[in-house]
Amino acid sequence: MAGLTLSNVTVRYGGVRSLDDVSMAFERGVCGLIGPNGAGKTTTFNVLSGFTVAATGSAELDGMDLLRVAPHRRARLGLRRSFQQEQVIRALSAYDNVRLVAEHTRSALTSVGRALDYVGLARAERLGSELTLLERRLVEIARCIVGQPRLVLLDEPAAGLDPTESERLLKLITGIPDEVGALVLLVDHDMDLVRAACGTVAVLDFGKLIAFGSTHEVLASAQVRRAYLGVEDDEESAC
Amino acid sequence: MSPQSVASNRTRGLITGVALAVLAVVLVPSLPGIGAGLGLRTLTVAVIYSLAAASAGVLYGRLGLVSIMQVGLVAVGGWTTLRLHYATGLPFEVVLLLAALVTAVVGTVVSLPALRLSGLSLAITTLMIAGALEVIVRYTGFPNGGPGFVGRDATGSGSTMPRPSLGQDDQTYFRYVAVVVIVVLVLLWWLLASRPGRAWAAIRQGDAGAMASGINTTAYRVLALAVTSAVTGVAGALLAANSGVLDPVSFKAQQSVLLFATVLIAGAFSLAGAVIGGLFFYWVPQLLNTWGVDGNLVFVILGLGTVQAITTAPHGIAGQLENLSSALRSRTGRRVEES
Amino acid sequence: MNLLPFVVAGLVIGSVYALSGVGVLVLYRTTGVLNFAHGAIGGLAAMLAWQFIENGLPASAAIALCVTIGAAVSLVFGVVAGPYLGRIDELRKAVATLGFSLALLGLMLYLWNDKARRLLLPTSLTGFSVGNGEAHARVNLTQLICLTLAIVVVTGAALALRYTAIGTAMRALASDRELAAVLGTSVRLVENAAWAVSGAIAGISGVLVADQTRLEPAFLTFLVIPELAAVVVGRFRSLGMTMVAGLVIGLVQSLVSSQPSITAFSTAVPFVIATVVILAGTRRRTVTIGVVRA
Amino acid sequence: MLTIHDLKVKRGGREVVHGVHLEVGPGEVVALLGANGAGKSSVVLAIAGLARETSGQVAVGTKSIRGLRPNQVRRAGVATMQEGHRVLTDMSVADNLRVASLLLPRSERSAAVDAMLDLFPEMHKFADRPAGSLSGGQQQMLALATAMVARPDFLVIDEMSLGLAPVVVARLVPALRDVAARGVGILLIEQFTRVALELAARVTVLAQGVVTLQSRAAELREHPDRLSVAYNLTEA
Amino acid sequence: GSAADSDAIPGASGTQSAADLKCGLGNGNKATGAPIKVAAIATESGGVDFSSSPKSAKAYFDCVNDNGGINGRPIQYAIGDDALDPTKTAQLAAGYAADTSVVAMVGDATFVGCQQANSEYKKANLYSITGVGVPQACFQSSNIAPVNAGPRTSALATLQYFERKGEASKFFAAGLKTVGNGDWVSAGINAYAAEKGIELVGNVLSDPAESNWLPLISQIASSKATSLVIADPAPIAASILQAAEQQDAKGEIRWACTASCYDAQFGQQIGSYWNGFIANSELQLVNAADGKDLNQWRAVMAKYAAKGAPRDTFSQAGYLAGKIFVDTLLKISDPSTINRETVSKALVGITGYASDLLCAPWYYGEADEHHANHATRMAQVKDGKWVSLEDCQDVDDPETDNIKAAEQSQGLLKPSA
Ligand SMILES: Nc1ncnc2c1ncn2[C@@H]1O[C@H](COP(=O)(O)OP(=O)(O)OP(=O)(O)O)[C@@H](O)[C@H]1O
Ligand SMILES: Nc1ncnc2c1ncn2[C@@H]1O[C@H](COP(=O)(O)OP(=O)(O)OP(=O)(O)O)[C@@H](O)[C@H]1O
Ligand SMILES: [Mg+2]
Ligand SMILES: [Mg+2]
Repeated sequence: MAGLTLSNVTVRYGGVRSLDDVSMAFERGVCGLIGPNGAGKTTTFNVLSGFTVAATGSAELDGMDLLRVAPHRRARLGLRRSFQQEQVIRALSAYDNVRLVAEHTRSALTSVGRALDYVGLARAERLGSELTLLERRLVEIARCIVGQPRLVLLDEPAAGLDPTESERLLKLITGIPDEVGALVLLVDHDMDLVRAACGTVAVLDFGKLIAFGSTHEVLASAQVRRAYLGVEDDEESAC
Repeated sequence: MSPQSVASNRTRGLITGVALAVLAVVLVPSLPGIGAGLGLRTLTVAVIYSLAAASAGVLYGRLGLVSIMQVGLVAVGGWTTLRLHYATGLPFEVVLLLAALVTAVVGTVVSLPALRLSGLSLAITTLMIAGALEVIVRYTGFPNGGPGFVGRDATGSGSTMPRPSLGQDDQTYFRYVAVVVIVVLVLLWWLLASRPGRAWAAIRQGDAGAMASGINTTAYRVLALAVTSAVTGVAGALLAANSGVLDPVSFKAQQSVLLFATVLIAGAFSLAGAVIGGLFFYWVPQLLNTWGVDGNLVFVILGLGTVQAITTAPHGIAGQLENLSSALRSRTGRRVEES
Repeated sequence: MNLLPFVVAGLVIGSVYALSGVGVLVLYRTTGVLNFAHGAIGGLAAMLAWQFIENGLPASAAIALCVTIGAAVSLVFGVVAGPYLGRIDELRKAVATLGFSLALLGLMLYLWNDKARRLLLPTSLTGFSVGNGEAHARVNLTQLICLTLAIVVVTGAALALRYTAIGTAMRALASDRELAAVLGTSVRLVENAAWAVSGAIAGISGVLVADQTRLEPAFLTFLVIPELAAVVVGRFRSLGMTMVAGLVIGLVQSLVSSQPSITAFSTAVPFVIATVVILAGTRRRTVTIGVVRA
Repeated sequence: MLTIHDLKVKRGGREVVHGVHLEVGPGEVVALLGANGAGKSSVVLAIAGLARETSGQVAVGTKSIRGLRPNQVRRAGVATMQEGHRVLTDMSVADNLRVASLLLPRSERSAAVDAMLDLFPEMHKFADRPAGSLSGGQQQMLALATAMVARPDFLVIDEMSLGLAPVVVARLVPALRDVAARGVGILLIEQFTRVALELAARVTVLAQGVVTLQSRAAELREHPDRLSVAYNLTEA
Repeated sequence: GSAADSDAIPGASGTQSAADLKCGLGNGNKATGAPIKVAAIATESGGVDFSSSPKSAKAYFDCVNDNGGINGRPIQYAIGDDALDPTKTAQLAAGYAADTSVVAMVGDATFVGCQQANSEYKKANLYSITGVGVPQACFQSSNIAPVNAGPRTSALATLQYFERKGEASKFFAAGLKTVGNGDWVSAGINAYAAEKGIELVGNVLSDPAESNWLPLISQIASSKATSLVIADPAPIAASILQAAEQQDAKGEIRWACTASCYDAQFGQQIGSYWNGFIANSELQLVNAADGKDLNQWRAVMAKYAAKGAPRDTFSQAGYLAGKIFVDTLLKISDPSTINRETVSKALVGITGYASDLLCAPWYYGEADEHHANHATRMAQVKDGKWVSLEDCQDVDDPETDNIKAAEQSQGLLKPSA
């Protein structure tokens, strides 16, 4: 089966259930994952990329059982992610940052240039430490799309960016499925971005899936509006 | 500047370095004063130790791993060399490679557990290992052609291992050592500039980012330990051949600390720093000594130098030299443009 | 074989490891500096204590003076290097103290030659026997002081860190020096306090251990190895575990050395124990996603 | 009155703030806006005593606080919340608040901590967990709470809503208004201009290290286009 | 550098005062000719300090240079510190060997590296009159001849002292597990005890880094030994004694130490509990009453050495090495012919060199091992000071049998013409 499927995933930290029996499936395009702080969005990403071990449940990517695979091998299977705290390698050039992913995922070196062109990063020989925040975010996206990714996880890529920059990022994100054919899962608190980018969204709250469906419908649902947007129905225009 | 030109820029640095080194190899033995006796012998050992310094430097500068057992590993390499020499009588070059291999295994196996914890535990663990290795070689002594596994003839009439046929006298042995060191350093450089080097840079910054990039962090850490240990083992082999016998008292834990200190003073982030580190570890104390500075005060000087380097000049002397040379280059570059 | 004397000796040296380990830990948790020079500071204090007693000072005054000197040496390093150390990562902080320990060792070797020397505290000459018949051992006052001091200091430190204002501030500093300062903690003051306290602990440990074992600079300097092993076992955070680890390391070391067939390996005991604990304790690992700071 | 006059800040040897003027009165909320890299955070760091190469004036009332160490700045009444939800990661949430409360007299500390836990009820059940295990947004709340707990006279907040769910932001807006109403001056840096304009009375816009616009928030609410013009102004 | 070398030895109380010191030619004229280069390698830093040997040799050479030098030529003396690192010893040796103007090595005192040094000397036809040799290799080298007796001889001397007193029925030896040193000593004890049928109730080597002396002490206590020798460096011996005192484990055993403990402050450091503690001395006791060379050594030290410089056995050894060298060179009648070749020939030719510091005449000779000093004295702690216990006795060591045979057959003990 194509796409990403999570079945009954539960993650516990001590007594806390960061994810509680979550099942959801995403097929293609850009999908959103939203929810209040501490809802379990980053935890979901961590489970998928192998940084956190799920107590129960499974996840499949294009029919492959993901959770049994060692974290670094998941990258080879086509799973990429960015981080809430970006992790561009300061000691390497932007080019080498992307190349690193390519060579460890058995991707062609030519795809490095293509990825950098796609995000529009100039002067890729600059070191990671010399890049601005926006440029580092661009590098992270380039790292996510180099080679043949199947699933790209983006954790708050627009945090800290100003509106014009967010705009630019939005275009890049929405273009990923067409460019490389990957499914994109996007976490962000910027509802304008989510609305513009995502066809479907899943909403988590306290580790539970509380809504799933087309973005428009989900964001209109009363439960989501109360739990996440913090607005009562008559105030919608303010948001 | 395209990525290609970045690479070619780096290559240019390498070529300059190698050219300078080769020039030194040719010139040094024929310099008056240094060319014979104490100066040359000291320089030979200093150059040998630059391999150990390079190992510590690569681990620290490129992976952020502190390994304070390099002198202990030099002892392992030396011990293996002597043992293999007496056991097999193989040519020195073969023995050297085998010693590198054995040291790689030893160095990796002993420090592997600590890799699971924070960087500080590796520092502590390797210091403990340095202590343990000190005790072990003191117990076994170095092989001198005797019987048994330990290979030591206790009656003292032990023989010495001859130098390799290509480097019999002091002058030629210096050149021999220098060539081996240059070859090993170039190999290291090549490793750093290619895939493993990039993976190490990623690991240095953080496991999460590295793993997400598809890097098997454990494997690359092991690779780093193995490679640097092997390089240190080569130093041990060259040292054993230098005088034909080794003595446990040369390989105290405090020597490992001293070596690490000099690596930091010299600069852990470049291979040029390694060479300077070797000189600092072995040549500078001798120099200070001939100027009448008490040998114990050399410890004080190098110790305080480490504190100073680490707090205010993290890239060490090599870094400062690099800044200087790039400043010079940009100046001359500008002048060329003007004219 | 009568093992009781070995148990006593092991607990005594173990309590010095514990005491020192706690001194290292207090400093580490406050400043993030893992002090490799802890042993050297203790060594300096012990050598000076010997010198003062040689020069006619009463033992008690000499010891008091040397504990003060231990605190002062540590404090001076903290005051001079501290502001710089605050800006670099933990690993480099630790390495800087490695340099400091080299300098202290060199200084001690320079000042005191390799002649015979012993530091005999008056309390070591009063003692009593424990056990009876075959299984007996002599215990002297110094040994009791070692044990008691370790327990008192560990408990005191644990309580202080948990409940007092300065203890809380110390922990805050350990976590994030810059942020703690932004929140209003007086960084310099708290750090200096930690340097002084840990230096004083180093001083008293050095004097006690020199009385119980050997008075030689290099030996005392490298005692930091088993002390740090205790800190590793305590996971760089737990005072209680560090204390227990110190005692266990001392005890096992002493018992190993009582068996002729394995006595050679007693110096490897700290390494083995620390390694076993490391291996046993890190089954499940989660990857922490760090903040990148320039 | 928190006064900033002709403030210049160098970072990594390069001047990134070229003479900024700003004033925040007691009880007043001033928004500092600007594109990425405009120098907003650099101004914050300079106020907090975290940037070392600064020139110009930063003063609370008549007392200059430029060049003071961070803890001295805090003692002078200016609390800062840095960007990037910084918390004391290996201390518990309660201890984070306790550290920040140490500036208060002993008797008032626990009450102040409790007040913060009431403001952010989701932190109540995390009180004993290490702050590092909180989610990004939870850490942001904690960072804000630690800045406010010891009742500063001035509050400097960098990227207030970064990583916060809209529901939390919606709650914070009135909370900060309350704080301001009690006489605390607030300098607010906020990515969502809508939120910033809602809270602030006055707005200062930075572009490439210089002030390109000073205006009343109400005017900007009516003419949002002026803002984007100011964002992209350069000295040229 | 060292502070705290307490207890200066009674000054030049004997026949010679510092004023009319007659070193070498003794003519009171400053030597002004072309200098003769001489060198020494000593362990000075790195935890062990043997530098008092070359330092006293230097003092003596200064005195000689003030008294006409070597027939008018002054001695120019260089000291290299090997920092307790044999690799450095070898380097220094190679350096001096390569400098052909260095005619000889005199007063060396190294804890390490004799084997490495010897191979350099041998290649360059350079000879050393070593002041203090410690490990085995220093006594089994072709171009190195120490004036001291070495740890093995010293330990055997102690055992044989107890044997003579009838106290060696159950003997215990403790040493350090150091390669080429501790094991050599312990092998000597084993061999001698086996030969003489002495019951060896313990022959223990401990780790040099050992901190816990209880195992050793309990072994000693349960061994029912009658006498015991500790063959450890003084600081370690002192810590063993301190641990024994804390356990009150002295018992009925006669405790002794090799010459390594024979330093001025040892007796006072170990305290009154150990009154009667015994040590071997490889040369004349430093505070012995009288003796021509002994007095001259004191006077030279008083006038030419630093105030704080130790007046210990090592210092005597360095002085003696220097004196042997000078006396030998003075026999070369034309000073302009002094070069490495002639000096080496003269040194190897030394036979029957007598001194009141020694028990028997010293010689060099062409051989693969050099161990001329094998007769020593015994001393005892009384109120913190060393006093004489027994005068010169030859030491019986199976290993030196062929040396003694050579002494007889080649007439090495008689002065040459
Ligand atoms: N290492 C950890 N130990 C303990 N608890 C954790 C750990 N990591 C996360 N948690 C808890 O799991 C829950 C989910 O966290 P997660 O980071 O997934 O939230 P999130 O949805 O990404 O929130 P945000 O939008 O604020 O980033 C939170 O309550 C958090 O405190
Ligand atoms: N550590 C540093 N060294 C050198 N330059 C820096 C450093 N940090 C930031 N800068 C530069 O200083 C300028 C101002 O940065 P600052 O962080 O103050 O901007 P900002 O307005 O807060 O942006 P953002 O919206 O990204 O937080 C930028 O050009 C940035 O590249
Ligand atoms: Mg998150
Ligand atoms: Mg900012």
